[in-house]
Amino acid sequence: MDSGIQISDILIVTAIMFFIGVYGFVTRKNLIAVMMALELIINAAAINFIMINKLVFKTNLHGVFFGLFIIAVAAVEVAIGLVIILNLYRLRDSIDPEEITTLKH
Amino acid sequence: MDRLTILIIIPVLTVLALIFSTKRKSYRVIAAIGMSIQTLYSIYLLLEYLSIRQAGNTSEMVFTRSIIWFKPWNIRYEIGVDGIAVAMILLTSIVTVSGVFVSWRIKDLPKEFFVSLLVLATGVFGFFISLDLFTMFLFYELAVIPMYLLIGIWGSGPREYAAMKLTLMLMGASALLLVGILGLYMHSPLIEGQHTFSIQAIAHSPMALSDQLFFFPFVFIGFGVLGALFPFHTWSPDGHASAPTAVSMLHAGVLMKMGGYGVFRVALYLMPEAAHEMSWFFLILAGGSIMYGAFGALRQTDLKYINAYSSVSHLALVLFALLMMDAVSWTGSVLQMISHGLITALFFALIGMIYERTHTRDVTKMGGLMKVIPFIAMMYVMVGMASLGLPGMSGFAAELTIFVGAFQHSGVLERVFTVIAVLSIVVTAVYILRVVGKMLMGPIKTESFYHMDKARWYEKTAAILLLACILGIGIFPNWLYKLIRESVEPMIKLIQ
Amino acid sequence: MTERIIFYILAFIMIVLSLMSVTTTKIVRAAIYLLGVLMGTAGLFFLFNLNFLGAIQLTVYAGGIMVLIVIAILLTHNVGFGLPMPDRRHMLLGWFAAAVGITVAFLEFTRHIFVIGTENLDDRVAKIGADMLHYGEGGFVLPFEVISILLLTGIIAAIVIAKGGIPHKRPTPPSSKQS
Amino acid sequence: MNWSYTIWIPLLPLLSFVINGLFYGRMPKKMSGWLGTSALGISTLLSWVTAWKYFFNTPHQGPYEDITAWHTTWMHLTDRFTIDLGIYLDPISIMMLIVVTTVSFLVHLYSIGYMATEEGRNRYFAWLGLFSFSMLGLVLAPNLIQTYMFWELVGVSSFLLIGYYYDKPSAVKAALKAFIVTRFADGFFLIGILLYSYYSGSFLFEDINNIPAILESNGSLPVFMGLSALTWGLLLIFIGGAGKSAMFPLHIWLPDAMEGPTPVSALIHAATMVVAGVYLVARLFPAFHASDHGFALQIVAIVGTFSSLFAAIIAMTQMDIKRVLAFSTMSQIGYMMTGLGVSGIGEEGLGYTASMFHLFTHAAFKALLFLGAGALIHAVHSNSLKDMGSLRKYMPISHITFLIACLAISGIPPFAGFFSKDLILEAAFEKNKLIYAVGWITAGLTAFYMFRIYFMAFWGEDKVYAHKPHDPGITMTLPLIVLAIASALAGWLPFNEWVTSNHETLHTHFNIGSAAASVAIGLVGIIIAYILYKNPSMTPQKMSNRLGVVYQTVKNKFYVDEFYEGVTQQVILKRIATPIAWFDRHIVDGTMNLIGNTTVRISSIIKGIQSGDFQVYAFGILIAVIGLLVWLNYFIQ
Repeated sequence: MDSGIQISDILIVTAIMFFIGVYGFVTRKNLIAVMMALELIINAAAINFIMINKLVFKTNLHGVFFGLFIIAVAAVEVAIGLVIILNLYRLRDSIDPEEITTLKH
Repeated sequence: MDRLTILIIIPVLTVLALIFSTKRKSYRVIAAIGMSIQTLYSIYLLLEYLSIRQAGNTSEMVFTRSIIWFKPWNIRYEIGVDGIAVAMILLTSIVTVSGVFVSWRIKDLPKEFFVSLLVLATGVFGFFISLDLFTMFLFYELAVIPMYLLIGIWGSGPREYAAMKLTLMLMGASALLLVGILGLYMHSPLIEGQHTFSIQAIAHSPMALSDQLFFFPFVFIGFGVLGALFPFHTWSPDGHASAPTAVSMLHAGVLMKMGGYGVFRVALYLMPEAAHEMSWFFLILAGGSIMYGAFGALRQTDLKYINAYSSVSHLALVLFALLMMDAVSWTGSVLQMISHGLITALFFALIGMIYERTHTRDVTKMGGLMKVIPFIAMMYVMVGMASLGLPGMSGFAAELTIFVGAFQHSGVLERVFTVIAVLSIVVTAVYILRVVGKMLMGPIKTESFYHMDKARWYEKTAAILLLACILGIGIFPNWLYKLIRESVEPMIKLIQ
Repeated sequence: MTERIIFYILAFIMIVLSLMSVTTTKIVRAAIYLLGVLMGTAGLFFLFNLNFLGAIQLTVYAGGIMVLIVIAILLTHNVGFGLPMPDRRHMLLGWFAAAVGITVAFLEFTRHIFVIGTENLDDRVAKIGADMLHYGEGGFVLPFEVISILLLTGIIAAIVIAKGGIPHKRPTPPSSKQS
Repeated sequence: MNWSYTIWIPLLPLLSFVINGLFYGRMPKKMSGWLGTSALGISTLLSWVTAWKYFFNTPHQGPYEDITAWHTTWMHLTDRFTIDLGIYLDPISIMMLIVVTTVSFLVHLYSIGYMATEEGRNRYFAWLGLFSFSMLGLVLAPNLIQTYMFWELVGVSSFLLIGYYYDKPSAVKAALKAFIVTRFADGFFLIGILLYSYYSGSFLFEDINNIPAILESNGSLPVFMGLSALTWGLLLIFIGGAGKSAMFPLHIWLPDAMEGPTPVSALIHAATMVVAGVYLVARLFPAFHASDHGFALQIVAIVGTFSSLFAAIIAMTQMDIKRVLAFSTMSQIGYMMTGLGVSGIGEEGLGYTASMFHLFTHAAFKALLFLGAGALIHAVHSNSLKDMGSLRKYMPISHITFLIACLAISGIPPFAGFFSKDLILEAAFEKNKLIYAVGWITAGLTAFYMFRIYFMAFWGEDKVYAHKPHDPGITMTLPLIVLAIASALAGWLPFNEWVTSNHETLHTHFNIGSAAASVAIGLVGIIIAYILYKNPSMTPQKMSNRLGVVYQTVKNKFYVDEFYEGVTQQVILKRIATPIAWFDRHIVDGTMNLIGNTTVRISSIIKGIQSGDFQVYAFGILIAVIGLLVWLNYFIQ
């Protein structure tokens, strides 16, 4: 199948997605929104794995499997992350990342 | 149990006894007893040493013992003494015991105070008996750490600042020192495939000149900071001013001598060629700060500051004499360390006593103390005279030896700074007498001064003990001179 | 050619939606935009005949994860909650960093010459399934097991964390205290 | 012959010091004085015995021998530099022994009466003992270091005694001044000793005075500004001597030292300590004489002559009786220095003998003057001549003894001063006419100012006294009488047989012309004083008004004190010490603090990075990753 779509086109698109996600990750003032930005990043990475497998290295299915695993891990991550956020919310009434600065201690 | 380890064990046992005792009144008694035993033991050690020498033992160090305690780096608990170390040990024990007496009436946390004081003393004793660079360094650090607590907790004035400054500067110095010591270690001769920290071993096969030139400044400045080498002396006025009396005594009396002793035993002895090569620079620093310290003292009004600057001046004289690198000067330098140790300890003790009564250390606010506290005032006059080098007191014997030794060098630089050093005694006289005139003589300025306690027995004990030593050395200096000289001789022979 | 056009359209939609997702001030809208991105991704997979992956993407991501997120939003916010805008300095810095990153990536991807494999990729679902459970060469049974365990522990952890919270509130530590 | 008993001569006063010092406050008040007096009495006795044995009872041909009576090693620095403590007997040390012990004994005795009402008598007698010990140690020293040691000790005892009334600010100031000025000179003294001994290789006087041997062992000596190192050493040593002997320009402490109790002034600042400088030059006389053809000796002569004239001029204007005497002391010591300065060795050593002779007679009559002045002060409770007058009516013994002393110092035969002063002038006449002329004028001035105070105190108008003045008790009058006898008769001693530069008898010829000249000018001085001060008149007042500025300058001691004050206050304290203190606090310490503060500041900046905000961390990671990417791609080959 020769669709004419270049691998570099896909990679550029995912790179843009990735960095938009990064932007969201560092600027959002809400933990859930941060989480969503994180999903963007993960998603972009997963697309890269799969597409490179599909278009460039065609001997086996490693990229696809990685994509699958990423999706699975992302699910776990979101589940646990959200639970943590909920707990935080219960404890502190806030999910502003700027107020969660316990890390510096 | 060998003879020297007892010197460490006695203070440690005293500390343990202090920790387990519960009665408030008994702390000082325990400390005093422990340190008195230590003093007596030091005297015994001196006699033992003399008798061994009398018997014809001419080895450089006696009572040696070497136990390895860290195999991979060949670090040893290597101990031994020569005449210089014996003299320093005696000085330390005398200053410590009088320090304990001076702190007889300490109010806050007496137990912790005496524990810290004795830990400090332990470090000093360990330092003077060590022959292994690393062990020596370890004891040095052991002495510096309690100093921080002692000043920070029991001090006066801006004590946190002073304690911090003192500790940080000394720690910075010990960082330099560590570099130097490791350098010495890395270039030390291989014994059975291992480098060594042993001073004796390194001294007998010193490293190449180029390496010496690199490591000498580290060690010299590292110890020099402790010996108040210009421009690293500024911890001393602030530190002394804030420290409690006994700590000032120990610090100026003993701890600062560790700097001189270290310069002498490590920097100059182990790296003599570099010392010859670079002595001109340090000579200018030390020689200049003799006058500098004296003039600095001239303008101070706080008794402790005056004394601290005077210490800067006198210790610069020690370093100056050490840099002359000959037997007479070195002996004079050690004599000066001992003499200054006693004198300055007595000074600080008296300042503490005066401060307790007048609640000020400002010279300009006092006057006529001779009338109300004649004992303390007369003691102050005497020790002042000792400090300005009055014959019959230890200061004169030491300074004269240094001057005679230094004058045998005919180089222009040495000449000039020797002359400056001699003239510094004039300035010394001025600042000492200024205090005597303002504080002790003249009319009584404040009404409350009329009602002052006379000196108490423990204060008298401390002061008389120290003054007796000062006078003893001043009137009969020859035995001490001989004791030191005999130990300096082989060192000088080795490095030339 | 059509595929290319479709790809570009998809790509455009994905980029725009992700952009809107990180900039919108309404959190629910952000979620919806994200959903769009994820579905676009699934579309991409379908475009390349990766039907199984597309399906997984739709079910797990667009379905499961998004539902979780929406529920979390519902639990923590009232609907219509306005997200605070990031302050200007952060925004500029963020954009700048993102732009630099995109530029670097762009230069890199256009410069690099990809060596395209010539053989055909066997990407049948059956093959994926077989490889997944295969323990010989090219088999992924071990990572599969690991992921399974991870999922299990994740679920248990989620339950424990969600349930074990202590009801009483800790006073917030004073934020002014240094170190 | 066994001389070792001489060790007790200095030790007895030391014992008195130690006992008085240790049992300060516990001893009965009266005991301390008698203890000191008896200790000194025994010492005096021993000294006289020693002198008798040395000069009359030792069989000797030719010169008197130098005897080291006792010595011990104090410090064995090197084999070359061994510092001994010892007792060295030769004619001048024995002469000084006599002077010191006798005057000290008499002053002790006198003090029992004089200090009878003082509270701190124990302290006073302790310090007097310390001083006597130190002074004896000084005169008996066999080497320069011992000289220096005891030199310092006499300085300290002088300091303590001047500051005896320590609650009086002026006394404290005077004590400090005395100590610091002499200490300043001693700094040079010590450098001189070190410099000289570096070449001589020994501290012993025998080696130091042996210039040919030094020259031989050193080859060529370094020359600096045309003078050899030895001469420089001697000049530096002379600075020390000039400091202690209050020679111009280091004399400023002596007048102020009169704040001390009067017997102390008699002992320390008239008879013994202040002549230590003269004694030192005499000790090193062969060295002074031989080095660079006696250049240093010329300096001694010039300084001595100038000081004697300078002091005599000031003495004429002072109103404080003790200050007049102080300047007179300075002037007379200037004479002694002149005598040494113009002297040669051997048969030309007239000046040396004359100088020592004058030292001896001066000790007698100046101690007498001070003790007499003490009696006056004791009687009228004031130092000022304005408060005295017609005292001859009340105090006959004091009057007669004082008159004898005045005649002695004015050089009127047959009193002691005539012989010694005349010898000095004679020696100067042979050597240098200008020095002779100055000395001759000074002799006239001396007579004038001495009789000025004599007439003002004992004649003049009758003042109204609160308490009727009277002669003091026996302990005070006895020393006066003894000293008066000495002042009257000491001139007849055959000094030229005993104390000479080469220890052999010097043949002197009595020069009638010179003697007549000096007696004449002395009489002129006395007559002028008689005219001006015998009867109360306004003439002196008018004369001083006429002189105006000149008079004021002289009265203010040529503003030398003000000059020193300016130098120490303005230059040393303000221009040197203050900037150094400032520099230390602000630059040196400031640098240290700056290092500390910079560390803290940097750490607080770094601390800000670890804000705990994970987004910031993420941003950091992002930057790092991008940076890494760029670096790997574009900067690594």
